[in-house]
Amino acid sequence: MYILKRFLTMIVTIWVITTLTFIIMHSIPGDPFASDADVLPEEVVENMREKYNLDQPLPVQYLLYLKNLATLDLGPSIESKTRDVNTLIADGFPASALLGIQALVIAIVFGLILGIVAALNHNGLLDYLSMGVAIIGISVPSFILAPLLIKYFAVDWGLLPVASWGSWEHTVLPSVALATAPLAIVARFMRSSMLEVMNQDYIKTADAKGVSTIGIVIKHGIRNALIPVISFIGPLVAFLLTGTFVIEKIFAIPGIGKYFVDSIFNRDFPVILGTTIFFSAILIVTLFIVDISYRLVDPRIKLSSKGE
Amino acid sequence: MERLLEVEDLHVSFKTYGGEVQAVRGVNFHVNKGEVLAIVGESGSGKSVTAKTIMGLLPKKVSRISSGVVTFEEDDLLTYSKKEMQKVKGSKISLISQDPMTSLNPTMKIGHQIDESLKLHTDLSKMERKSRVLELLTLVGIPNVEERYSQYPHELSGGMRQRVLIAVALACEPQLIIADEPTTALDVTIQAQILDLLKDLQQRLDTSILIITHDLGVVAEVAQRVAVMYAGVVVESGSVEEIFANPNHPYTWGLLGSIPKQRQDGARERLIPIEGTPPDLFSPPKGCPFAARCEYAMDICVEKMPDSTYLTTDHASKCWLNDSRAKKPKEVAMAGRSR
Amino acid sequence: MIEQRNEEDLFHPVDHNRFKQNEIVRPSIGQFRETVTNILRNKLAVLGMFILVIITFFAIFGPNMVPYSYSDQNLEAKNLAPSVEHWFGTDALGRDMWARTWYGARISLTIGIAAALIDLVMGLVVGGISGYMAGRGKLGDRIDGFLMRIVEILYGIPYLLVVILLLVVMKPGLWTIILALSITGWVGMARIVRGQILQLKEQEYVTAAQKLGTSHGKIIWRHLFPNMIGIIIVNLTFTIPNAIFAESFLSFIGLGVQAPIASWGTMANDALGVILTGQWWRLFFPGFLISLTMFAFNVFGDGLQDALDPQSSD
Amino acid sequence: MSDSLVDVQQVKKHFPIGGNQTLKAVDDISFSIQKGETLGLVGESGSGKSTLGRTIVGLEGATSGSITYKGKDVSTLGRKEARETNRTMQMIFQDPQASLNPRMKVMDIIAEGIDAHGLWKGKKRKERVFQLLERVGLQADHAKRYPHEFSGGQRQRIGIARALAVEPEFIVADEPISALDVSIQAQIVNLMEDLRQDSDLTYLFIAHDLGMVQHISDRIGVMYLGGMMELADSDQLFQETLHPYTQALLSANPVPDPAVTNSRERILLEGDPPSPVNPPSGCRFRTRCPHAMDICSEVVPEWKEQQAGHWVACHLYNE
Amino acid sequence: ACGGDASEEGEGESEQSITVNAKSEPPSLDPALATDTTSGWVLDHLYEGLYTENKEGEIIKGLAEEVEVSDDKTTYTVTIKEDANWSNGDPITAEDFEYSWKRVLKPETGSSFAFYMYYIKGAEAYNKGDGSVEDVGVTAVDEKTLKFELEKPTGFIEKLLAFWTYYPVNKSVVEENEDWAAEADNYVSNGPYSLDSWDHDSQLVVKKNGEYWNKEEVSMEKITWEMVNDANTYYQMYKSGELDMIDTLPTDVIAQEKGSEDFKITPYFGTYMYMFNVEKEPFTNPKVRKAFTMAIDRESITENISQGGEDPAYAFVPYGVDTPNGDFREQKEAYFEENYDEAKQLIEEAKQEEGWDEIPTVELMYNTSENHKKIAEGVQEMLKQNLGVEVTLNNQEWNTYLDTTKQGNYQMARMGWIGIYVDPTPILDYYLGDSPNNRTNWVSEEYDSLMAESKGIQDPAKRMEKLHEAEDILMEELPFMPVYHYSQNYLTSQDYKGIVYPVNAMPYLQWAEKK
Ligand SMILES: Nc1ncnc2c1ncn2[C@@H]1O[C@H](COP(=O)(O)OP(=O)(O)OP(=O)(O)O)[C@@H](O)[C@H]1O
Ligand SMILES: Nc1ncnc2c1ncn2[C@@H]1O[C@H](COP(=O)(O)OP(=O)(O)OP(=O)(O)O)[C@@H](O)[C@H]1O
Ligand SMILES: [Mg+2]
Ligand SMILES: [Mg+2]
Repeated sequence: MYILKRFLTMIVTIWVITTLTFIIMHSIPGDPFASDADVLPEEVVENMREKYNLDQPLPVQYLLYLKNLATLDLGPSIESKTRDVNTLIADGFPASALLGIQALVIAIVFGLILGIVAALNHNGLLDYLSMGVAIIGISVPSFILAPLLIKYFAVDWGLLPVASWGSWEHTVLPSVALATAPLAIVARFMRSSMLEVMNQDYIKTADAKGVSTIGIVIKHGIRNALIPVISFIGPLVAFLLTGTFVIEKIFAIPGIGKYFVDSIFNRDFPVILGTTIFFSAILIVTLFIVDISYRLVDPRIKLSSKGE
Repeated sequence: MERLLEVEDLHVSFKTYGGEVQAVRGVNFHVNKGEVLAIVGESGSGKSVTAKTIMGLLPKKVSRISSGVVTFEEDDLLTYSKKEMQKVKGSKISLISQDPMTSLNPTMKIGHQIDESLKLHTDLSKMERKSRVLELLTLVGIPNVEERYSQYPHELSGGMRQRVLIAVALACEPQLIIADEPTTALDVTIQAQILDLLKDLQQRLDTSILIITHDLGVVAEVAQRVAVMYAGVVVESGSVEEIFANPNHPYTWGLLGSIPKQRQDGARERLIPIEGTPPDLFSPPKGCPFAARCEYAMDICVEKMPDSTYLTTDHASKCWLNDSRAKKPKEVAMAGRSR
Repeated sequence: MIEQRNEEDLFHPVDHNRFKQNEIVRPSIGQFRETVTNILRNKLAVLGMFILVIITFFAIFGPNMVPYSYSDQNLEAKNLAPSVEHWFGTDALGRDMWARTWYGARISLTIGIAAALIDLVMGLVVGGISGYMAGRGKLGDRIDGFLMRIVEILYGIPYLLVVILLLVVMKPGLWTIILALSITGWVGMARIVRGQILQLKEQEYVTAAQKLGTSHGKIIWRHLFPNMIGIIIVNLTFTIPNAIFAESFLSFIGLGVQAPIASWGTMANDALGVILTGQWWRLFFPGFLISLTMFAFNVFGDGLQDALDPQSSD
Repeated sequence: MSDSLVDVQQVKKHFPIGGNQTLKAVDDISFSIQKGETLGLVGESGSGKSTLGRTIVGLEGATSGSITYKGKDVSTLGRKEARETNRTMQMIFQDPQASLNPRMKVMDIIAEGIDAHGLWKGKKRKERVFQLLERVGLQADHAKRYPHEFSGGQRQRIGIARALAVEPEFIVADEPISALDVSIQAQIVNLMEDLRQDSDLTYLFIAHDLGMVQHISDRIGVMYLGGMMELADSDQLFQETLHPYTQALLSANPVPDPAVTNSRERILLEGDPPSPVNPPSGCRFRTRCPHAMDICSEVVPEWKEQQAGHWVACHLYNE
Repeated sequence: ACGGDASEEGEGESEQSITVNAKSEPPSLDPALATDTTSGWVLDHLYEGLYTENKEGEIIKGLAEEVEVSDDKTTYTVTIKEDANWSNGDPITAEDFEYSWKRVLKPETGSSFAFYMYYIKGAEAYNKGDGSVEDVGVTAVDEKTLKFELEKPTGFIEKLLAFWTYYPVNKSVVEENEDWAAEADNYVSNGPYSLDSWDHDSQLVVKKNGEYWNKEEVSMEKITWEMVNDANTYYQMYKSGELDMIDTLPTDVIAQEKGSEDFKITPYFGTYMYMFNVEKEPFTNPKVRKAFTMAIDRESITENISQGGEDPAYAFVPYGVDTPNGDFREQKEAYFEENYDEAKQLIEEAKQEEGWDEIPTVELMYNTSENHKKIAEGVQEMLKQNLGVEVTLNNQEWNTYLDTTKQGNYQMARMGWIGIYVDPTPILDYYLGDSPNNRTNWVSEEYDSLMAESKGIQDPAKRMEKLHEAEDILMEELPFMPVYHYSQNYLTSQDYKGIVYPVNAMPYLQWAEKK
């Protein structure tokens, strides 16, 4: 019952997002054929419009879209004349998701370690070191970091391929570039909440049991310090899984990240809506999982007054 | 009798924003093997700090142990490395700490919190450990152990949390249990059960117990010896019988005098607390800290801290009244008790 | 030390009035002053503040310290390495990087700080209410649900689309950028704050405060926020560089400050090619200053966290 | 019952615990507290004393039943009234450590209620806090410190001062003195006594120390496994103990005299306390009762006034 | 000099293969639907039309064996080569052509480039929904004979027949599977190459087509198109040997690559310009337009800012159009010279004429790109220095920008125009009064009629004359100012020779050879 209710809410939320996106999309200037229309006679453009239902009044277009959406058909792409939106996403999602997952694993594992080490060395050398890493990770954005990685690891030292897709080696640099900023953020969050947690009485209890510092951190510290990290990772999962424009562009990765941006610049309406819906669905599900995991992490947390 | 733990001249202070708090100012006492020593005393007199110091649990950044020796099995615990200390903690010495709610990890099932010590210090298998945990829970009087095993601390009542902490401490059958107010949150039947349990451990395994409590009933029930603390110092110590029958220090008189008397016939008597407040530990007086509240204080008390006087081999007290030059406190003592 | 002989005289009952006067009154210091002194005692925090002051100083006076303006071009002197003439070198149009960098600092710092304020206000309010209301009766659940759905919607609608819409209805410029940043900039903070509040509000001291009649707002403000100050500070320190780079993206759409004025973000963005050609100064100076600002805020934030934590003095 | 300040009618508090089960922490309890009275509450640890107290002051919503305060059902009060009622009913929490915000100074902790209700401002507020501190045996100087810088007993006293600060009329004191040394206990108990006399305060006093409870209470209630077993005038309860559970409880009371300790006889209760999730049928105490009869497992004993002012729920007295 | 060891793919030394960069996924490999140069590049290697281009850039017969033209130059009868087959072995028939062309024109197909077929009789009416398919003048006479009629004689029809919209598709394959062009599996082509594999958004491989009638001429066995969009990245890939040829280098590296043997610049048939809105002050006054045009230093812009080897532009039509009398542009290179004093003079005159105290403020718009921005900044500074006019800049994202300029909400705006084939007509058509591209509000009846006249002239020399006349008018009125003619730059590994770089298309690779 609860799950069903949540599910319905999700559908409604996605519908709101779709509707708002639809409205905004049609209120900005430019249309999919604008750049071509320079050379095209009006009638040709009309043919095209008809093909994509763009000749209909907006409410009709909207209803037609919702009708297709109900069957999970996201419609044709205007830009890619031969692949429809479902295919675009199906083709690109695996690459984006693979990179996203790798980056997530790197970010979470190393971020947590870095944060914990820093907290345990509060105001010590390792703390400063980890802060340095974090600062570089956050203030050097991926569009600068990625070319640097390419220059050194691929061109100068020849360790890895520059770009493109295919083998495992191709995923290394983009995953690292993608992971750096979240890694730094996870580390900083972890450090901060770990410092808080390590002051608590139950840490002393564990200490009194003779648990080693590492044991205390792993068994008692991490879980209690995890909430901010989880809050942060939730949306991040959605963003990383659905690809990142900058990274995919720089490393020539056949993911779906670029469609989020290109579709808008091209006014490719079906792709705009399709990617938005796809992303929102993933996002809403991850945020739901985040809410559930709050409870799993800290059983005291009550999310609704029903007690569950 | 073999000495298991001896604390000598312990000084502990805390840095705070307003200055340095001298929480423990030269504490001396010892615990023999198989003996129960009760520490009683003023709230804030440094009992918990002393306990934490023995366990090495003081907050490192703000506290300072300026001097003292804590001998356990002939070694000074204060010189132990972190690693060495970890071996001792939980297995040879364990602590039941004072705040039951905050001392349990809110995100860990209580069964696992008890299990943790076993996992660390014994080679029992998973199944054996679980049955041992259930046994411990039963032992401390928690019913429905199977259900409770996988509950979280916030789902337990205050007394149950307290008992979980006791179970944690008992898990590895340590040689020394430091119990910081273990029964304050318990009803008297459970309290009796816990006290029986402690006594049983003491007799069966020759466990020594350092129990900190306010409940003089509990002291009477379990302890062989008592140390009375005031403002960071042990002012009087001795066997239970001696202390209850022959209290020497005016503070001890005050304590004993504050207990409500069994009411006779509905007449509600006022309790008799000790007047005044304990000294400010930022700048403790150079003389006897109790002087300001002591009815029998003399000028010397303000000037100089008295040394211990041994009334019997085992009964020591720090009070100028015991000095031959002071007015004999015989009737004074009576006055203290009967007022 | 009192000599033995004198001691004899001291065995007389003491006059209890003697103790009355002895009450020592330590100077009472206000909470604010205490925090300030705590911060000042924290070397890192002071270092952070010092760096920020220096950067601000140069942002104000830097552009006027050289005889070139940020827009003066000299195509003959393009891409020069740093020298006595041009302290930070010149860019591809032969403009003085020193003047440009410090002029850009004004924009980037303004935007960074504005974004942080938005984050703080919106994030704390929305996250605070949402987290606090969750589980507080039917109405509470509704409020939490409603706010979180808004957050989801803001995450879900493509930001780029919204920004293009803004481009149509607003004139480009600083205020437009700040508006653009405030549309969604705070949602991350709100989620983080909510998560923390969900955890913290189950503490007994919150119950106690409620019992005392403290208003919900005050509970959030005085009990919950102070106990998550570390996380809030950390999150703020990310907001600043994010906003600085977001501004360069907005400039790309056409919302940003107009050329030839350049912010740090746009300068770094435009100078990417130098990774291939080695005119490092074009990327290094804006990039380094972003990092340095970030460093200063982080160090300051850490110091602040320490200073505000009563359990970790020094 | 004209003078009753708090009237508790058939109150239940059940906690949902996983798997569609509920834990019956408080199960159908009725009693009332007179104005100016101190009602002691004792009972087995986990029997629901804290939960009952928290439910009465409104920290937990009752699952069913009604609580009437000054003749009005608290659940039907308007906003303003509810707020005022809220202030006049205060709680001293069982766990001093957890109930103090680690980031607030003692001054602000104690003044919290004062601020919330705008009772005093500026210098007056400060003085009030100092005065409260002194009343609970602390020093004005302590106002500047943070909770973690105190000992357990000192923290407990801060909690007491905080509750007193808003000038309540009714206080649920959940083990307010167990963490204090006997001398301070005496001081606090005297303080509570004085307040009762001066300002007509009413207490629900939860404690384990029977000596203290007897000393301070006019009447005492005894709880077992979520239910009220016996309620009587405090001297009467000690002298004419009716319920077998109460008898066992009283016999376990330690006496602060090593000479007595070893000579006294205790009634040992057999077996484990049952689970509050599935309490025994009939009388909830029957599984451990030395006098259990057949009827005990079938019929829930009626809660009735056995003698004037002496209530008990036991089949032994049902003829 | 650098690059060139693509050996990591483990291919045999001798294999004739080349890896180049398409930059992005070709939006469509269906000749009827493709509208962009990326798709065109691949299609040009996969297909051949009736006509085709040779190494020298001349239009020669492709699939056509024989072409018969009626006297009125409107009816063409084409015999298709006997040995011309599809890559799946089917013969290429006249019916395929008829089917393909009518498919392009069919309104439901939604082909954007259908208008390139409007020269065929009845095509426009059919495509616009006013006529029927039966009236379209294309018929398959027999299996190998195709007949088509034109609306009117068209001078450059052979060029058009070589263009991808006129490529045939395999009727049976297309009818069988609507999505035939979406994946490599079902794809059938008729040119030098057949599609081997296609990883969308990543890589596209073509292999030599064994069924191609002219396969002996094809030396390159395999072409791989990577799809790397980021200029810095593909440059790096070239440097590390992952790509053998790249075009459009990052501006920053051009200076350092200029000396290299790998570097090559070819002219590109287009012009970079700033449009003036002649209905917005101050550009209502022709003198102001002229003054602005004269006040910027085009040499300096191409040398120092764009740096891609572009030609400064003093006229509209770019270099590269062959006429009977040589290059169209070289016949008349410059319509004005840069003269700052004269420009200032003109401004003064304009002020007087219009009664302005100061020149109204001018905002220069450009669509966002690093290069446009730099040039705009340069122009801004030059106008300030040379003309004393303060100009502010404003940039917008491309689609918004198109809309804004279309609405005429601008004073001065950047634009670039590339001829779809090498002829002055597609360039000059830009400023026709009814051209959707003409956003300047400048309309000249004279210009329009000259352009219309030119289209009917069969004699090339005379036609060019008319076009020159038209350009004269345009450059006199100056509704825009030219900045430079585009160029295309390449880095090509020294391992390859025989790559052909046409003027307005991407390089032809089939004749390339690897050393
Ligand atoms: N972290 C600290 N910072 C500053 N002062 C502290 C700190 N911990 C304890 N103190 C002070 O040290 C003194 C002794 O505290 P301790 O906890 O040992 O008292 P206690 O004897 O256990 O009292 P209680 O019976 O009330 O628990 C107290 O005055 C307390 O204020
Ligand atoms: N939040 C909760 N969730 C589930 N069960 C709870 C919760 N709070 C209390 N309980 C259960 O309710 C019962 C009564 O608890 P309560 O705290 O009222 O006991 P108590 O009488 O105050 O005991 P003590 O004297 O030990 O404090 C216990 O069984 C406890 O486990
Ligand atoms: Mg203590
Ligand atoms: Mg309780």
